Amino acid sequence: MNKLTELTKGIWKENPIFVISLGICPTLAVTSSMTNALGMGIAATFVLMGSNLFISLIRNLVPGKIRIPVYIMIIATFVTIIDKMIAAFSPALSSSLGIFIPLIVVNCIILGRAEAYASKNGPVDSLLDAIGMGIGFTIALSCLAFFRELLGEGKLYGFPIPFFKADPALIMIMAPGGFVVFGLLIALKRFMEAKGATK
Amino acid sequence: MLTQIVSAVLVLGVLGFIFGAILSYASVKFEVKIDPQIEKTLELLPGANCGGCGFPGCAAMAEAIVTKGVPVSTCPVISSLNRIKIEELLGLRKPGEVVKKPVVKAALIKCNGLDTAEYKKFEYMGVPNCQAAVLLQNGPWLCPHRCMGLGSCVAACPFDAIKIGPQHLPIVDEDKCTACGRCVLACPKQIIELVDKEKFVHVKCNSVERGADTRKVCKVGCIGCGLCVKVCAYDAIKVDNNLAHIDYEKCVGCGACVAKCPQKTIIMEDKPQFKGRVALIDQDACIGCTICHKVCKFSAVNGGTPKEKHSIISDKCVGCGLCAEKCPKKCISMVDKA
Amino acid sequence: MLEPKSFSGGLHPPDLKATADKTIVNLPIPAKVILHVSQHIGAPAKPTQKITDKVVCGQCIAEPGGFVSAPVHATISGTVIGAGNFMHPFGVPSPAIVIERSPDVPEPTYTTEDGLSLPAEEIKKRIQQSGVVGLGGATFPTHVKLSPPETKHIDTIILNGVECEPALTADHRLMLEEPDRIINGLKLIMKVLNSEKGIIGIEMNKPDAIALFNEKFKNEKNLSVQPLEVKYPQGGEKQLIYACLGREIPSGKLPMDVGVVVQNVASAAAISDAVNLQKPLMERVVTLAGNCAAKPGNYRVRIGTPVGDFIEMAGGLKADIPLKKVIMGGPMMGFALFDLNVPIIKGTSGVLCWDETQAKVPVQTACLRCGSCIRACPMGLLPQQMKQLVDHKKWEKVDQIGMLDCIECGCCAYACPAGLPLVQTFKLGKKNVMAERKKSAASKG
Amino acid sequence: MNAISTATTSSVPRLLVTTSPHIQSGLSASRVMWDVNLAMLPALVMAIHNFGLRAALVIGLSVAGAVAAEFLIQKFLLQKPSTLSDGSAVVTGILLAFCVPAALPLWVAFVGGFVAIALGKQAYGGLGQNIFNPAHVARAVLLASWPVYMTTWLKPGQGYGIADAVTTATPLGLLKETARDAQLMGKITAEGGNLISYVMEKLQITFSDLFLGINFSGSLGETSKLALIIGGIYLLIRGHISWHGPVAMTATVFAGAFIVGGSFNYALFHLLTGGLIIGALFMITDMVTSPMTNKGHLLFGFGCGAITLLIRLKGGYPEGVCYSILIMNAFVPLIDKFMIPKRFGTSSQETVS
Amino acid sequence: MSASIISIFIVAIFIENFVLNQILGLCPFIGVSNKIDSAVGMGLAVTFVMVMAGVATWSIQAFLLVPLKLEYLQTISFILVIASLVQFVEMVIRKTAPALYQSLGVFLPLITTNCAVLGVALLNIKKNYGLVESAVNSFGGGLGFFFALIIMAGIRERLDVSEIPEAMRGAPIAFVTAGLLATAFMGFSGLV
Amino acid sequence: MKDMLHMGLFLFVIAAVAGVLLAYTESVTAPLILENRQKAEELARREVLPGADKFNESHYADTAASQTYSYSTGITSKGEVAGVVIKVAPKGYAGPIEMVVGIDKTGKINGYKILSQKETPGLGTKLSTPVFSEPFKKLVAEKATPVLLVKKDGGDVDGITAATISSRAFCKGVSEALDLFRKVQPQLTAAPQNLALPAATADTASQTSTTGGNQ
Repeated sequence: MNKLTELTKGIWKENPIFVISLGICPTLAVTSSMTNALGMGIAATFVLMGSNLFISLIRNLVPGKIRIPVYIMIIATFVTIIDKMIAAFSPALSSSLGIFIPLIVVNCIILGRAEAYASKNGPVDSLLDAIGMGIGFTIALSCLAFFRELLGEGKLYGFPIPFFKADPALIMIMAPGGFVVFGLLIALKRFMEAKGATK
Repeated sequence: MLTQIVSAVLVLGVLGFIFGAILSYASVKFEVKIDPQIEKTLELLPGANCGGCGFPGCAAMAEAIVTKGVPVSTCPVISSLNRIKIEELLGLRKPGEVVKKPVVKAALIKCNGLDTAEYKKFEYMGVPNCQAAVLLQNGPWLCPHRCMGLGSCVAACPFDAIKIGPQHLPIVDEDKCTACGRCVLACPKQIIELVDKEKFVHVKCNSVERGADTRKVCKVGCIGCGLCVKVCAYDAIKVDNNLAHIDYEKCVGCGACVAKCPQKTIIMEDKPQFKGRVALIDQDACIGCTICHKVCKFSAVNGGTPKEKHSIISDKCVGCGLCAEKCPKKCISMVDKA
Repeated sequence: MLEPKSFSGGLHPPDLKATADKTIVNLPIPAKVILHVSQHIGAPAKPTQKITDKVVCGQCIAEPGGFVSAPVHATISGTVIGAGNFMHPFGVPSPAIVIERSPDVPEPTYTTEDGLSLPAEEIKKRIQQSGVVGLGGATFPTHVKLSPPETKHIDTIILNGVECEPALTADHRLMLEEPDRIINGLKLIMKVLNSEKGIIGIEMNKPDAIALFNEKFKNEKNLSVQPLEVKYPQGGEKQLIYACLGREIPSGKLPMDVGVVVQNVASAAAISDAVNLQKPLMERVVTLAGNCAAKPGNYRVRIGTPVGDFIEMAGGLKADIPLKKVIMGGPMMGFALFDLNVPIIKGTSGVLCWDETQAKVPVQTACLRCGSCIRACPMGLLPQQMKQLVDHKKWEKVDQIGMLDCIECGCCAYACPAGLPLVQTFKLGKKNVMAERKKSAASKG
Repeated sequence: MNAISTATTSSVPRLLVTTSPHIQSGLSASRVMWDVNLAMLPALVMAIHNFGLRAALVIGLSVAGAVAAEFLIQKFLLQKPSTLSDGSAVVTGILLAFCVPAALPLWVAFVGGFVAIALGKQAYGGLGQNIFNPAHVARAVLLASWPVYMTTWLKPGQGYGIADAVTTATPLGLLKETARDAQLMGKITAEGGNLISYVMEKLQITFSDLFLGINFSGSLGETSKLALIIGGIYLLIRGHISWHGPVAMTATVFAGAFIVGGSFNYALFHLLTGGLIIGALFMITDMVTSPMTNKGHLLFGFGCGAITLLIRLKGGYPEGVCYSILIMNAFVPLIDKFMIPKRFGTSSQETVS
Repeated sequence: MSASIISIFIVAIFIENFVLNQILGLCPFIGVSNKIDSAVGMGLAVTFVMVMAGVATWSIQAFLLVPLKLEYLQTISFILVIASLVQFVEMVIRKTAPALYQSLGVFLPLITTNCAVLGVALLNIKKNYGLVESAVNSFGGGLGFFFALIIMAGIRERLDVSEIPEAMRGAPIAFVTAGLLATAFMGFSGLV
Repeated sequence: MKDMLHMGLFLFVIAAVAGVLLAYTESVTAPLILENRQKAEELARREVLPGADKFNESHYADTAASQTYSYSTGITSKGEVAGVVIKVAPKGYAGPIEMVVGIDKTGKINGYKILSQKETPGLGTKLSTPVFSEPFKKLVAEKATPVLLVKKDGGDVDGITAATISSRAFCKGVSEALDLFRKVQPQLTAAPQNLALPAATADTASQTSTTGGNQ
């Protein structure tokens, strides 16, 4: 039960993006298509898992003052690994995600989880936490990408969707669309929660 | 392959070493002392930043506690456990020392005013804020002490514990109330007071006008008649400046005053229909010890002779419960009047 | 004639001065007066009478409660029938003495002497004893204004004959009918303060008063009339001084800090009586106006007369038009009454009896950020921002942008197309800012 | 007698008690807004005159979108009383329609109106709260979303049918294209002509055409300068706008164009083309999204003019009024913070102690 | 050369504005834009760190990684440099200029995880900029961030006292505003 | 001091471990990434010059402008020159549009492919969609020497609506490629075999051709 909550809390209750508002940079930049969002989500999940696991393993050895540099280095290692892997095995994804893969390094979620969770909990819990957060992150990204790709290109995962494909609103796949959709999504979540609370 | 690994290891390692060294050097060279006690204190404070202490937030409060010796109890919200922890941390208390159970307080609205046009000066249409309403002809109510009912206390409450009820009177959710005192400060009529959460008999009025004046502007205001004082067996009520005050240290909540109050100003919480209580003696168990007869301050117990079973003169009984408390056989019970 | 002068900001609401040609009528002595011990700014006076005491007209019935305070005098002869809390025109029950008239007691008589020949100290003492306060509405005790610290020399006295409030004409009539009392009062003040210059500021919409005083001042070297642009709040102390002399009172300072004392013309007339006749302040001129008043005009009435009685004596209300709103003072800064049993007090310059159409309340909508309030503000403040900050309880910020400089003149609210209650908000804001200042001063000290 | 008197006896009806001042100028938000609507009428008539029924439909749908958004959001999402009657949604709808081409598909016009109110206004809490001019927000969104529709310009005077309608270039569009084409420019200068006369010759228009708004294409409401100026003068007389912003903006563009282009014609061309006049008279004077003080308006107008000219001369778009106003809208809070009137009693010279 | 440097500068500020066009550095953009004062502090701090980081990482790349063919260590070494740099600067400021630290230094820890800083470093390399160009691009990027932050702070100070619908208050309206701001900044596209 | 050393060492260890991991990853992925890139380029060339079987990197030194251009020559399976593939990067609306143009030995445009661009999504980006490419293909197929200008400017190319600048940039790029082709045309016909010979490029050429052949 407890382990399960470790896993699921990141998906809704503590969703890193919608609730804790962490890691929004890659969220907005890469969510112009579902494919990118999924790719980014998986990449981030991988890094999150690796770093959380590793950090929770060495958490008692790290001197406090250089804690952050050490964490960052660990994260950067995993990021570079995933970056190279994507470039090697999925060049198309690599070119569309561009510098946002290396930028996972500074994604607040990853450092945040390392600092807030992995550095205080055992490896198993940390791994579960990472998976949960990663899934939550991916879901949030996909949510955004769903609206942006559908409205902005009339497609989902690159497949044209009838009706929407006729005259898509291009602004949705540009930067402004990302901001606005994200803002409205958070508002929607809050609105629904408020509605639920009053009922 | 091998050279690559070696050079990678070397470069990164050296970079890491250099930065580690520089940083640790810098951390020694440029160290700025922060009192760890402040941080620990801050962790133990509630962190609600309600401002009830008068400082701008918990961090400032923590600093004030450590550096200026402000008493921890200045925080109105802190749990007693954490208070003790902080005091122990700062060496103000020896670990393990026993403390008296602190009084847990909640806000009490000292007004029971009715919401009828007849007690209004005019219909208020201005800024929906109690303080602002007071600025316009001292507010829309004839009684100068009537709750404005515009909810400045609601707005001030950081814990969402106050709501405006149906009669334009605030209702306090005692579970949520932390007695931070924000509402007390926000009320322009000073009708909110922090009182012991566990007490449930209250004077719901704050009018110090003379009885005749109060009666003209309010049906349920305290007129300072003093009936409650007379009926209280515990000496817990005083009338001061035309207004009854309950001494919560002494009040046992028997409800005698509630039953007696002609204006229905004194109320029993959660029992709007409360009409007072009366003692009931279990005739089978009574041994006629006369103790109840002796303690009754209202001569409401029959039977002064030993061995004679006692009975209650219900007209005289105010329901204070002294007899029930003193009865050695525990054969007196208090029952609500119908 | 001099060119009219003015200040920046402000606006010109409709004049509504229908009673400008109505000569002052002396009303009969009322049957009852309610005399509040607090009819001035400062400490309330201390009542010296109790129920059943007999008092005569002009007798002091409440002594000053401090230096910044003024005595209160019986305005009719009779018996004290009430002492305790009575409804003040401000809506707060507060201590007052009620006198019922004994018709058989004759009115006192006064002997005239030349006040100007008295020493300054004596003049000041007589002013203080007579309970004169600023009759323009601010009700600041006059003797306090006449006692600046020794380091401050007052070179100019300005008499405020502006009467910029719409609908009010009491000062206008007083200037036309009793200019000599006013001029004498001015000279007395100048003597007390040893001032070189005396100016009467009059708005251009009272050309007859300007002409009259010009005529009177023909042979006076150091007295002059300053015509002023017709603009509200031309009669605000700061605006008046700026318009007349170009001197700007720094934020948080007083007129005496720029070497000026301002007095209302009615106060000047009262000073003249107080010094020359030793007659306490017992009556004043009140404008009665509004659609509901049967006989609008200017009436001299005993202070303490209940408003309802005053209206009755002055011709009563029109029977066919229902009364909707009664305002004590002018439409811009006066306050609405809910109860006509409250008395006329020393600062009451007008009573407006309005019907439904006049008392229309503007519909409140959202702020459009049109900037009308900013353009209208005579103090150069930012009412729109101030309102937002007060609404969100940002006391420190609102203090920074000058909350306490607000003079509550009402220009912003008058101009506001959204009908926002700006003045009330600012009153609230000022109160909180002052409390906040006190708090921070306490925590620092 | 000795009591707090209860005046509210049965004989006297309860008196109205409100705070001072007791009189008000009589101006109200809805009166301002409907006046603005009235002021746009001449331009609206010109739009229909130029582009026929099509223009009326675009305007109608845009207004419908705006009104629908206002109504639906207030009713269902915010659950606040509706403020439709204040006319502000209609203003936004018409203004938006005024800066889109006549050939715009009607559903895009509707979406535009909806976006203007939903995103530009109600998201911020409705009238008076928004940062950006809602009409321009919608226009920028439409331009980014459906650039083809937003840049297909009908030749005026063709009636409703758009299937076979003739499209043409706007004067500014042609100016930009020409100016970017180095070869063509070389040719023009070699032939001794200048850019403006080339453009005007090619479109067969004169300055008076530009002023009156006939014979050339452009957004619905911005062709006729005369009609706009009539509306602007009306607003000025009614006191709803001040001259500061419009004058600052047009003067900046005119002077800037004069300096850059070096000729009066060039400057006049910039003044009379595109959305400059409608922007200066109806957009930057929008109370909600412009600074509050006259000083602020001057700066605001200057900024709008300067950015407009920058975009027209150097940017990718032929027209920059919409973007310049949006960008300056973002600066309004900062302008409001610093361009404030002098507070009475704070001048340094009067510190008599 | 100089023309292209100016164009790099202008592009970095207006057209490829880190926040509004590249969607980088959003955490501090949303987090520290509540008040104009702190926005100025943060903006200056970011600009300062960006230039330092741009130069430092370029040097690492040019003098260390490329000669040793270790380009794949880019990410890790860059972030290491930036993190250490930021921490070092923070310590120095805290000790030597406490007043500056109060207004500016407190934002420094936030910058470590500001992706705009790492972003500018990576982009400098990706675009094959030289040292001067990198410095200019970093400076421009920092200034662009600074402007966006200040504009946003001004707007948010106003929003703070507006009647924003409950659900939109805080982050949502900030994002919508950022979106509209980005839309407005699209007007600058094609400027150079 | 000891503290310092300790921290430095700790970072060193972490960095070293990271270094090992990364070096290993790099050694595994680097060839793959390189191959991907080459494959992509090869694919593009093949697409724009379908007749060619393998490609040689060639250079042309323009003595007049003292500049050297590079291009690749496509060789058919028979060893003849099929044409050239020229990479150009005209300045578009928001930056350079990188594209390759395939020209057969007669100077006819065979095809083009956009490699990277920053044009406005939905507008300039249409250059790489059939909306633009199909009419263009048809044009070059039907007309021997089309005027490479947008119709608006009096040319034959159907520009993209509302993206005149991108369309113009495209035309400019193709013209540039043709210009270069005319300059190198003599080289091609003069000594087709020589071109295949240069040792430096032969290696990669054969490599790519084999991978191509495997497909």
